[in-house]
Amino acid sequence: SSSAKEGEKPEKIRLDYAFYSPTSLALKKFGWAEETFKKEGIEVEWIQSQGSNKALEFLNSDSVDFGSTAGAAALIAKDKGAPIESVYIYSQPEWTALVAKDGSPIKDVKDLKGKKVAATFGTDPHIFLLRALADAGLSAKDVQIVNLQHADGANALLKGQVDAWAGLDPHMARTEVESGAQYIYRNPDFNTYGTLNVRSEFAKNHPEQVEQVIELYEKARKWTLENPEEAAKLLSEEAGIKEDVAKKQLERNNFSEPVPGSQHEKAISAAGEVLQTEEIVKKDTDIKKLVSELINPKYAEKVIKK
Amino acid sequence: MLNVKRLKRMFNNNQAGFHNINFSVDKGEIIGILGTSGCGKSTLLRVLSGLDPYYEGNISSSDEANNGVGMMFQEPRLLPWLSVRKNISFGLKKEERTSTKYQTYLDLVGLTGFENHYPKDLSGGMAQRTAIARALITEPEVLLLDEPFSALDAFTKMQLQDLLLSIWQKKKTTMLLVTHDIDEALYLCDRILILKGQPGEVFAEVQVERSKPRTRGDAYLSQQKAHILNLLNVEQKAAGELK
Amino acid sequence: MLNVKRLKRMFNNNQAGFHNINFSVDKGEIIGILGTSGCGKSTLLRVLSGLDPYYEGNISSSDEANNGVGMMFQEPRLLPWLSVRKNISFGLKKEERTSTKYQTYLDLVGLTGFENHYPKDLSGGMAQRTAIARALITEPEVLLLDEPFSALDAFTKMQLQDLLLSIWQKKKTTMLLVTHDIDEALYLCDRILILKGQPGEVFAEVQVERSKPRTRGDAYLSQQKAHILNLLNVEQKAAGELK
Amino acid sequence: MISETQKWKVGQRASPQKLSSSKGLFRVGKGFALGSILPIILLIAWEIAARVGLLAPHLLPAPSIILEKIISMYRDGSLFGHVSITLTRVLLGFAIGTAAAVVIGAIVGYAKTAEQVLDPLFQAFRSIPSLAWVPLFILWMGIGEPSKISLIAVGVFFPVYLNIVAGIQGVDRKLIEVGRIYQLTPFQLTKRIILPAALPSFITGMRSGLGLGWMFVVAAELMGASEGLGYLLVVGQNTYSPDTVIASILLFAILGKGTDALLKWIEYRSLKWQDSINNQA
Amino acid sequence: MISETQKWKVGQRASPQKLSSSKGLFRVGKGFALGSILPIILLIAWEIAARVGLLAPHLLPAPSIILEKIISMYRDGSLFGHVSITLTRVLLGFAIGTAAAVVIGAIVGYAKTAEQVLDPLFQAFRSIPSLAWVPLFILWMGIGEPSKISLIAVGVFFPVYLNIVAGIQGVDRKLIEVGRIYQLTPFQLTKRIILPAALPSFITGMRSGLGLGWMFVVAAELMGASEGLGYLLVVGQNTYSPDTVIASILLFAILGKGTDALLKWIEYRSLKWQDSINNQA
Ligand SMILES: Nc1ncnc2c1ncn2[C@@H]1O[C@H](COP(=O)(O)OP(=O)(O)OP(=O)(O)O)[C@@H](O)[C@H]1O
Ligand SMILES: Nc1ncnc2c1ncn2[C@@H]1O[C@H](COP(=O)(O)OP(=O)(O)OP(=O)(O)O)[C@@H](O)[C@H]1O
Ligand SMILES: [Mg+2]
Ligand SMILES: [Mg+2]
Repeated sequence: SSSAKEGEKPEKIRLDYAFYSPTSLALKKFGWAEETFKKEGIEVEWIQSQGSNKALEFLNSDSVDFGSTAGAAALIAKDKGAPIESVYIYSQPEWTALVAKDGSPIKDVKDLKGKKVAATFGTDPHIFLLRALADAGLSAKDVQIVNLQHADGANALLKGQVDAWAGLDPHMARTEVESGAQYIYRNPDFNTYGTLNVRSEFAKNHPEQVEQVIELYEKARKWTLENPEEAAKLLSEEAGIKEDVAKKQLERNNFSEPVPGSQHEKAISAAGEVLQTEEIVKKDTDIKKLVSELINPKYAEKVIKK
Repeated sequence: MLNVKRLKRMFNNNQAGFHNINFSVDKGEIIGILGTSGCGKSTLLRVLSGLDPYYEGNISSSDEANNGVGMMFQEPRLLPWLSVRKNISFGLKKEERTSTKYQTYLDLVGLTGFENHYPKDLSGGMAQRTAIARALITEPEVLLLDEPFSALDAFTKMQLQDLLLSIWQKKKTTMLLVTHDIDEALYLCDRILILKGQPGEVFAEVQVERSKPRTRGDAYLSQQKAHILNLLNVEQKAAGELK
Repeated sequence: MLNVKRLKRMFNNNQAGFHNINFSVDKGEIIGILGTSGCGKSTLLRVLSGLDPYYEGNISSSDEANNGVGMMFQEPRLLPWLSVRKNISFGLKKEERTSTKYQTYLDLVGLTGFENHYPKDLSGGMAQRTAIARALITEPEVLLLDEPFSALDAFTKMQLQDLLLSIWQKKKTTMLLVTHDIDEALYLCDRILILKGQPGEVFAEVQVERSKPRTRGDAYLSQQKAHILNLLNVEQKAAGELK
Repeated sequence: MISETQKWKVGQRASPQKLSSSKGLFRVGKGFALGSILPIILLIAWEIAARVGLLAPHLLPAPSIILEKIISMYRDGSLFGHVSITLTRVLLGFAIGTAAAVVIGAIVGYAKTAEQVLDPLFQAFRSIPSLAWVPLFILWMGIGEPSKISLIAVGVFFPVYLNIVAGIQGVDRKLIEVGRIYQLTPFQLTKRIILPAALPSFITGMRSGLGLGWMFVVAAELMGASEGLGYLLVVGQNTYSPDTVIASILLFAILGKGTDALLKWIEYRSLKWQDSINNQA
Repeated sequence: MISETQKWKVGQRASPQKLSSSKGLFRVGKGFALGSILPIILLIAWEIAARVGLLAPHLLPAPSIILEKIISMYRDGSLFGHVSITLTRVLLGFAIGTAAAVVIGAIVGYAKTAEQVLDPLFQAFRSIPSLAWVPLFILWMGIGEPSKISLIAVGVFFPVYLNIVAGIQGVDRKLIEVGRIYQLTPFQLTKRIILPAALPSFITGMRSGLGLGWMFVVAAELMGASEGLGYLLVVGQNTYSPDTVIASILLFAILGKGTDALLKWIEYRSLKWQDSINNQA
């Protein structure tokens, strides 16, 4: 499949789907991809990604052709040499925020000074925390960041093991709905978008198919926008979460800007700078250049203008 | 001292073991047990020692054996992770175990110099002698011995038979001695039970009316030997020759 | 057939084992090996069988033993996970192992009916007899026997000695027989090597000039027995008594 | 304390014990009942704690809720899918891992040089965590079934290997010599003496390995699975549904116990010859 | 094939072997050299493959790059921190897990009823993956050191327990009877006969358990660690730094091998009495 030469059709296209990308769920559910590609004699394979890290692992090892990740995750991987490009924005999610327990004295980012905050290193919530701290004039050294997996972070917060948590949906939506956790700080702009990435080799060999996939994603995006109720139901069924949680999660997704553009570049660059100070992105990396290498709006522009 | 009535212990559908065993033992007596291979001698000792509780019948004993019952198994059963010294001292109290009490018995069984060997580096006879020393060192009031000298050469065997006798003279230890060596039984025992059959039964009891220590090869003993060989079903011819 | 020169195998700093052993064995001869406990008899058999390659000196043999060398160890060494039947058949070729060839030898050693027992359920003598059957069933041309009858009663022992003789008469098997029973050595062997000391050496060689089968307790044999007891250092007194 | 049966005194000797004739099914039933006591007590305590409110339901839901979850999975048919695919993966991985461990373990246990060359490497690999293998396996074998099963096989391999080598090296020299006398080839010797003698250790290794197989399944199903108990566990954690997480843990425990019981039964059957306390007449 | 030494024919008998006097250090050196062959070959092959471009550096960097990474960690002092904290956790967890396994294993192995009551539960727990324990341990014990060490202890417990129970149940009845004759109490019997006899199996269990301890450390360090090899591995995976990931895997392998070598040495020392092929004069 992937070894097919330039210009030739691939035998098979491998797409990922993920609970954090509702459009991918719709696309998979309705079988539009199969429909489109069957006509051309191309097989479609769906593989589930449990998180950005898994999607990137699959992309890296040539196990999928398209993978859905957070923008910052793709940037970190690109910095380490992953041969990928982001060709489409599946949503601007507000999937992360700073959360404290119900009734906690912490009301503001400034109150976090000297406190324990749970976050998963290298992920969007972690970046969000760092940017929120910087915004409030604090640095990572002013708080104690406890590295916990997303679900464990939620538990640790509720058990009072940590004072605050850089949360992620759907955990965050659920803690909000079920145990009345409070938000300390929200800022959709500090989230780094959900990007659809393609392996550079695949894009180079099969530009047409990349466009076709983007077209399909567009179709799914429109359906999601038009049918929010059904989309929530779909998410709740697929991921096995409650419908009100799913609804909350969907509400926080902005599906309006699918073509990678300057606002995306800016958000991802800002994340990159924070990551660089934390030495997660190499010190000598030119962030601007890296971001422009990563983000390739060419295909989406062509499809969506059309 | 010990009274056994209608004792029975059988294995696989009563095809092996022993049954209908009755005898009694007085304090200080040495009882020999002779019998064909597989007739239940070792099993009998296991039942008497309390290791095998699945018997039927009655065992009553009138005297308490304070130092418990000493037993020497048919195999040496040395603990492979202990040196000869520690194997010999095994049954002693904690304090004595580190003392040099073992030395006396080590010398008596002729293993001087081998105290630090592990069982795997011993010859068959040496292992058996270690087991003898282990059984004797606790000075039990009752000794159950299962073919204790079977792996020893004639010379060593006689020495250890005399060792046993000298211990008996000092302590009046009650002993039950299973053996295949008729000479040995006649030299050591006051009474000899002869078992036979599968399952085994007491087939005859031979009294040895000579006070100990006896002279080996005494005419009376030779006569008894012929009698026993006879009882054991050894053909007349062979018995005659052996006398 | 076999020639042994200056054979030596020593353990822990030459304190145990044997050295300076010279002898030769002709085809069809039965050689007895007598000696005090721990003088190296078992080790000698191990070296001759090829199990112990750490010897010094020279072993040369002129004839090839096609069926290999049969060995019976001092302990039964039954494989605990095999029944008596499978233990007996162990040395046979694959095809024969499932045949009923074992039955003959099972009967010969008197274990009829016990073919399905596991070794843990056998008495000491029964285990030894199983081992004898296992050694004999392959009909080797050379048999090394290490105290093969030590755990057997007088009657069974005589039967099995005669079994060994009948096999020898049929096949002229060459045998090396380690034993502690002087009567047994005199009844079966053409020549008896007497080992002594620690480390052991050949101390004497006794020729038994009577053709087999012999009569047990024959005057000549009794005389030889006295001689051997003498050599073995058993005090005059005991030797006299035993005669 | 002096054991009663050891004294030769009237009345102190334990009266003779009859061999109970009611063995078989009754004893199995009794064992099963005894074995269920503790789990049942734990479940009841847990249920009560949850009902009373000692345990927050969003952290540790009551067993009844877990059971509901499992039943609902059974109803919609997904339970069978998860269980069967995971069971298949574990069993395949177990078979492959055990087979490899037997062959390599026999060689390493028997040949000193092989041990010196191979063993250090295996011992080093043995402590690499399952999660660390995941990216390597994806790299080498992709994300299909083969890489999942291989990863499980790796987990199974090490304990089986370790136990088989130890078992072989602990085989009584006396028994090996019996084989040498009968001129067995190294292969025959291994098959007819060494492996049977090492069997107890081998079976323990298999049981240990099976346990690890169940553990490695989670890592294996991180490699692009969309069904299976490990997948369920991870999805439950990712979607923050403790009932799914605990249901999958419970299923792991039940399946693990079930497969282990099978091995234990085989152990019992094939070690009847052992002269041990368990095999008394 | 008939073994040469078995034939009685001139020239076919193996000539006598001298006991090599140059034992000790020389032999250890030789063993070490042999054991290094395979790892060195693998490293060289890997380096070449990376240099030639067979392996993409963002997936599997060359060993030299990993080495550089480790050296740089050594230079900035973080290496010592990671290694020492993880080593401490593993050793503490190992000690606790082993101690618990010895006590419980001895009881379960010896008393039939205890086995029937306790064993099924343990066997069920045994197959619960390390990752599944994480949320439960956070719930019970928080995210401090105690919960990390306990989790490691759980991992160590099961193989040690399994092996000790199997070892005890396989002890030769003949030896136990020797203890019974000397009227040992159950405790003395366990201490003086059963445990020494089960020692080979016990040590194998410890080695297996130590391996699991190293594996469980990753799960343990998911519980809010900020240092340690498991932390390094997970952070490396989250930040897509294959050099960090592989450096931590390498360190796992080296430390795992090192601690195992220690146990192997203890095994060798304490099993000298075994009459096995390895202990030939
Ligand atoms: N592997 C070994 N390591 C050290 N010493 C050993 C070893 N094997 C045997 N020995 C020693 O060699 C000597 C001879 O042993 P061997 O078994 O040959 O005696 P034996 O003549 O057969 O005695 P027995 O009649 O008691 O069986 C003994 O002192 C024994 O301790
Ligand atoms: N645990 C057991 N299960 C089944 N049968 C057994 C068991 N123990 C002993 N037997 C059988 O009981 C019989 C008597 O055995 P025992 O060991 O008492 O014989 P013995 O008189 O000591 O014989 P030997 O002189 O050969 O040692 C034998 O036939 C044996 O097979
Ligand atoms: Mg007996
Ligand atoms: Mg010997």
